[in-house]
Amino acid sequence: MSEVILKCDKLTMRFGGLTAVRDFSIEIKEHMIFGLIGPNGAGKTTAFNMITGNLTPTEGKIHFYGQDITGLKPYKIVSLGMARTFQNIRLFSNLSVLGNVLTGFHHKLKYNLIDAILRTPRFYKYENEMKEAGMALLESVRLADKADFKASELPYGERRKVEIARALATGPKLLLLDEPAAGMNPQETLDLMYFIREIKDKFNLTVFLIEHDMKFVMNLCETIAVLDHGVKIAEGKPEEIRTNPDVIKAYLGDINA
Amino acid sequence: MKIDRNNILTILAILVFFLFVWWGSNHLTAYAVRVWEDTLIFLMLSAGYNLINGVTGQFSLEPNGFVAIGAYVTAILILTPAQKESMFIIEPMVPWLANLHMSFLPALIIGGIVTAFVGFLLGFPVFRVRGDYLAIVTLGFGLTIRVVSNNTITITNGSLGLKGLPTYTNIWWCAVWAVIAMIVIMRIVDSAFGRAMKAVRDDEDAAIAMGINTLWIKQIAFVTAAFFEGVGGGLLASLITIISPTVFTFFLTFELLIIIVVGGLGSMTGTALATVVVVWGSELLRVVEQPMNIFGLHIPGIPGMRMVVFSILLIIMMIFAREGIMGQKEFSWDWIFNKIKGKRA
Amino acid sequence: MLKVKDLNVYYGVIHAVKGISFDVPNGKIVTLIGANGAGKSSTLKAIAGLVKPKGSILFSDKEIIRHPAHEISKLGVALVPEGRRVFINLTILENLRMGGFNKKISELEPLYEKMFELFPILKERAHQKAGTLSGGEQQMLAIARALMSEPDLLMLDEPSLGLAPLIVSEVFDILRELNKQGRTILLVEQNAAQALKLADYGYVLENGAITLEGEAKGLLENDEVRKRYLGED
Amino acid sequence: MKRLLSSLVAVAVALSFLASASFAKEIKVGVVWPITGLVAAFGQSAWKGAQLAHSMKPATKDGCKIKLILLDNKGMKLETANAVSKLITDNHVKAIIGAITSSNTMAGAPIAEKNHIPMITSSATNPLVTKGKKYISRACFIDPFQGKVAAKYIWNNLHAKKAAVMIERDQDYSVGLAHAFMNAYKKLGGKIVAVEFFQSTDQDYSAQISDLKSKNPDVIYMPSYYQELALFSRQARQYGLNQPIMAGDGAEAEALIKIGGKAVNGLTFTTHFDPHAAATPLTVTFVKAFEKKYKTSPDAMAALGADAYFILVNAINEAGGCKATPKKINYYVRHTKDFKGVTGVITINPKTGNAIKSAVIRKVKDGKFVYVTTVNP
Amino acid sequence: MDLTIILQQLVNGVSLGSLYGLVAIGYTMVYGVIRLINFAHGDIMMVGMYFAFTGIAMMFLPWWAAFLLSMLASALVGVIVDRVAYKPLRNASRISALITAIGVSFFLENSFLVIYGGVPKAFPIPSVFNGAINIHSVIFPNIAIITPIVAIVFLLILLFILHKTKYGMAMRALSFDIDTVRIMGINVDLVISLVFALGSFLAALGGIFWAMRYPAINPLIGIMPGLKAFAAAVLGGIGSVTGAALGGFIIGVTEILVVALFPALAGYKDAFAFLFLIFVLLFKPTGILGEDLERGRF
Repeated sequence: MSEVILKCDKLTMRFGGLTAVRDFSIEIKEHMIFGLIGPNGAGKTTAFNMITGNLTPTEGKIHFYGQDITGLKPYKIVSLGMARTFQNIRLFSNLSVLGNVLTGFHHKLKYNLIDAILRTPRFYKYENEMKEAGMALLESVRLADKADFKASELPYGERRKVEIARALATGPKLLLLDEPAAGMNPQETLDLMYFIREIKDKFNLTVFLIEHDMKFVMNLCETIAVLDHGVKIAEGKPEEIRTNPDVIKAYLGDINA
Repeated sequence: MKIDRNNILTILAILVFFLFVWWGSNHLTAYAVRVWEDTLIFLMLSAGYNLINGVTGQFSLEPNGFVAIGAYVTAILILTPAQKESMFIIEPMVPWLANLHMSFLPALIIGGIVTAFVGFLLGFPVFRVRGDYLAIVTLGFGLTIRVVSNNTITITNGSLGLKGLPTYTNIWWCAVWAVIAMIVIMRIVDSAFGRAMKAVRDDEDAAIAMGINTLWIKQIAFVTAAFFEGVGGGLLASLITIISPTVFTFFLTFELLIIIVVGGLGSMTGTALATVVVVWGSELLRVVEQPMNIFGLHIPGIPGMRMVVFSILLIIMMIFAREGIMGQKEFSWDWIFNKIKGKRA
Repeated sequence: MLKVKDLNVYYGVIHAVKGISFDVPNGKIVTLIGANGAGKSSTLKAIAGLVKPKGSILFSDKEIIRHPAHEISKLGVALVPEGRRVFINLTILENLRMGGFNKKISELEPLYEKMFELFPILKERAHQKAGTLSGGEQQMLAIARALMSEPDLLMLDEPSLGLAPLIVSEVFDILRELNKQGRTILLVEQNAAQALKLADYGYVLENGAITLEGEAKGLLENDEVRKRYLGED
Repeated sequence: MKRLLSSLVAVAVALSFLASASFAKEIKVGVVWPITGLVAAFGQSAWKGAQLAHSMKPATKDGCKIKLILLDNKGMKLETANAVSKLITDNHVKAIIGAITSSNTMAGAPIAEKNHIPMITSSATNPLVTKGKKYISRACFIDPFQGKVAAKYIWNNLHAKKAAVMIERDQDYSVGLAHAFMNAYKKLGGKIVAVEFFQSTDQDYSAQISDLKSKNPDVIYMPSYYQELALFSRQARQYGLNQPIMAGDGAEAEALIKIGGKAVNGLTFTTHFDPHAAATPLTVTFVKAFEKKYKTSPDAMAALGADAYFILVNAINEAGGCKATPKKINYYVRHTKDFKGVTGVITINPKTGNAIKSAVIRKVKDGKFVYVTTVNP
Repeated sequence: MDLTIILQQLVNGVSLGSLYGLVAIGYTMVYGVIRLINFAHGDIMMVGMYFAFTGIAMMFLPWWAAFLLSMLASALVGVIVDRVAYKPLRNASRISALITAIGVSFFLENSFLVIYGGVPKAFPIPSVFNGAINIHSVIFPNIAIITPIVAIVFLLILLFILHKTKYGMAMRALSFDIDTVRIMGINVDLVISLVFALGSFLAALGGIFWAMRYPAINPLIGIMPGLKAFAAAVLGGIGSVTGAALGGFIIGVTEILVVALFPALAGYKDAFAFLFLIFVLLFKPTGILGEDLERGRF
């Protein structure tokens, strides 16, 4: 039914003598929510950084919509339609909420430096267009009333939403979320779950996320992969993962303990 | 440009400023005019410097190098071939430069463009490092420019320097260029490019993740700064009429650094205020070196005390008031009107 | 053992902890639970002396508020910081030595033995750099390091953070064991279920204030807690 | 912050009023010298000389008090220009003494020239300083003269046919003087067998020394400052390079002997005066007073600083004391004739503003500077 | 260029390099614990020179006593500088701290200018360090041979302190995390003071030997060697003491050898350290022995 949009083929990342990720292969199909779980230090974020171009894999290939993106600069990968958030929410703390979102439009900016300096009609036209689009985006994530707030003034949960909105502004087809529920209480986590589902439909997205919170992943993701010591030890539907003996041994333990 | 309240007010403010310049050039003492000339040139230099250091958050220490390049290029272009011939006593100047001669405005602009180009080339290696490393590498660049100007004798006349430059620079040249620099830089800051620069400052990795080509953004800031620092160098050269490798030392960079910190990193209007405070302040501090009588107590002048006091004031300021005058805030018409209406800024 | 009264922590204009009061009785495990940003970590840092709070903190009936952190440590309060913060550039043995910084040389040897007994994994790798340990092992080391000063009160900041569920239970087992040996523990956790199962008494923090407190068993049954912190409907 | 600054400014302004309040009948003379910065040593020395000269002659004949206002230029060009400007328009000085180095003087000169304020420099020896200027004069000789004196001395007295030159590449003083010397020496028929470069604060000269050894000159001319001269001499002797060394006025400092020790024995240099080979009666009284006040002999900078002052006071005298206008003062500065100053008999060329005066050759002998000869222009 | 000259130059380079190394150690240690480029460190060199000068030339102390006292007094100056100027800025942004450091540097330079005057002082060289020895017609100045030996001895002492004493261990731990060291019951301010004391002590030692190579001291003399020593510290990998020493040796030796082998480039000598540094940073941004102090960006 749907096309494979991200394909990782035997990705390996070594830092000096340390192998952080070994032979990591996955395929993500359009419109799915894919989860990657594993303890701290298992190599989840490293895998993420390879896909987004922050790290170049020592070995292996990454294909995005069939195009080889291995080793491309991160900002180029963004313009191809891939956006990410960070584990510890990295907003531009001195920009307003709207300003944060507007940075997401930068890679498709339609005026140049001369327009900005001379304040040409083109500058005003596109600057206004961007602001309207930014407001519309904030509207759709119900943050429009906070548009003028400094990002650092918002509470934690809303900052996470702003970060996601900012990523959406880049116009992604694939959204990568690095531990979106970290630091949230169960209530907020639940809200976030609905939120992710909502934007996925609204913006026609494919979502790839890393998470710790088992309940969150199990409820949200259609497919889950488990990483342990840099190696993928399992992949499958939530119920398969829950009962997979390897996963239980290496990661979950007795989940009801 | 759109005709709205803010733009009209800005134009009015600029007119008032030029009115002040006109009044000053006729009524102020030559010394005061002189210090205002310094102030305006320094405003241009520090506005550019703040763009790269404050707005884009790339802590660099290169301006003395850029100013030197601009000064040399402008000086070479405005000196007559005859002057150059009499000056280059060690080795003659390379012929294609020796015969080049032009008027001040094109010389300044070429000075700015050459500096901008050097900045552009320099940007590629230096922006591969961040933070303190960037500071030290750019500091090395300023030093390297001095060493190079000492050694490329057929271009710079080595340690003898270039002397007897025509004095074109006056308060009008300084004022017009300072206004141009402020307008250009503030417009860049208040555009998508400025937002991207601030994004790079706040979190470079996140900016990359937003699809921003951060090297490019840093280059825009760096090259713009270099252009204005080059032009400022040209203005300085014609103001002091003599340049040599020792003119543009690290102390110049340090003074600019103080200005942008006093004004508030990232705030252009703060920079403008701070330039006035620092340039005039350091002139006023001359007092501490004069012998003086306070309530009958005679204090002999202690040579060198000015710099001691200056450095102590700086340390005290960094400890107690390090946000500077404006912080990261910017003076703006909206801010004033909101203030009047009592709205949230 | 520890009596906190009307504790306030400010970061600039942000009021992170708003006048909370709680007790940690001798030999008990007390837990503070709450969401990110509720002020749990700030409370621990205030007790340890890493931030400058207002209010009163009595430790063994001695006022320790505004004491420098190293003085508080010498009085017998040890903190296992959030994210473990083991010295990755030092060996495991050196990490332990840092924990027992104010001990005499002669006192150290038996303490090392004790730690190796408690955490056998550390003994095997005593001379390796701590950076080579896995997350769970680093957590063990961080606890061992804190124990090296033989503290009367052991405080832990989110010991389960980022660990595999398997390792989390291991860590909590160790805490239970330590408590059995008589150690007083103040535990800050987001993992409310685990923490309440372990603790004797619990406090729920929300936006810098205590909204609920009670016997841990009682809190586990509390509807509000179940809904908000255990994620059960 | 803002309050701190504004109160600071207020205090500064109040103090400056206190400082500049004046009641007596006086004429103001500005002094712009480097008191801090890289060349502070010279400025401080010259200031000592000028202060002493002032105490010896604090007023003109008609009782008009001379008031010296010293501004520090930090050895920087921009600061020099500002200071000159401030002296002229804020302090209303009638004449200016300054600045030590040629390049700094040249940065201040256009402003004095524009405002028709006479400026007399004590020690800027570069020919360009006064070139084309009507209000700039100097109390010292110029580089080509000094270079010529050295060349003549080497050619006539040392009978050296082959000379090597050591140039301090980053000092315009050294580069300028070296070229003046080479031109004069070649004209006399001498041969330059080697030109070696080095830099200020270089610690090691072994590469240059080995090259000089292979070129085997009769004499080494090294127009540099005393630190480098002393260090070079030591290493040259250590490595067995024993040719005589000739230097310029930068050599003259006690530190040359302290650092150089035995190695600088025999080092010969051209300079402005010798405190113990009295050129004029003023030399004797000045040196005596200087030694009494500062417990050390005056160096050339101090003597020249004093001379600049004396020449100026003399001109003010002629120009009518307190009634003197800058224009008149300048006229008499430029028409200084056979003035018996500290450093010798000085005549200023009315057209160029350059001093015509004799140079002195001194050398180091047994750890002391001794007089060799005087060379008249 | 014959072999004896190369050998001579090599000894010279090693001697110069060991001075850079001594000064670089202070930069690297301070940077390691509080992430501050201590711009005033080069000026501590100058302070050391003037103290030693005062001891010998004005108080007529025996040279070894003057040297030792100078190093101790300079260590004290380093500690005071930290307590007064840097400590209040521990939690401030890096740029504030750096500007303060530049301010301290200007303060030291100008107050010594006011106290001692700008006229360079002739540094009295004790006779032990004077003279030269002649081995097979190759001449080695005594100072060029003594300097590296002294430098290595002090480096070994420092390494012993860092690796075998508990305060040394605390210093290494500090470079990782300040707050965690605090909760170990360690008086962090005391440890940082110790770092400044050690660094300043070595800088003064470097300064004294520098003054014996170039015995005309002025208040601005510390700037250039200070900058190069910092370049050496970065080159060796900031945070690493052995790296700093190694970086110093490399910069000193290449500086001298390049001048000796390519005299045409001699004029570019002062820029060389920085060009070298840029080159290294481009290919190994953490320096030769450095670890990535910014680790954990993602």
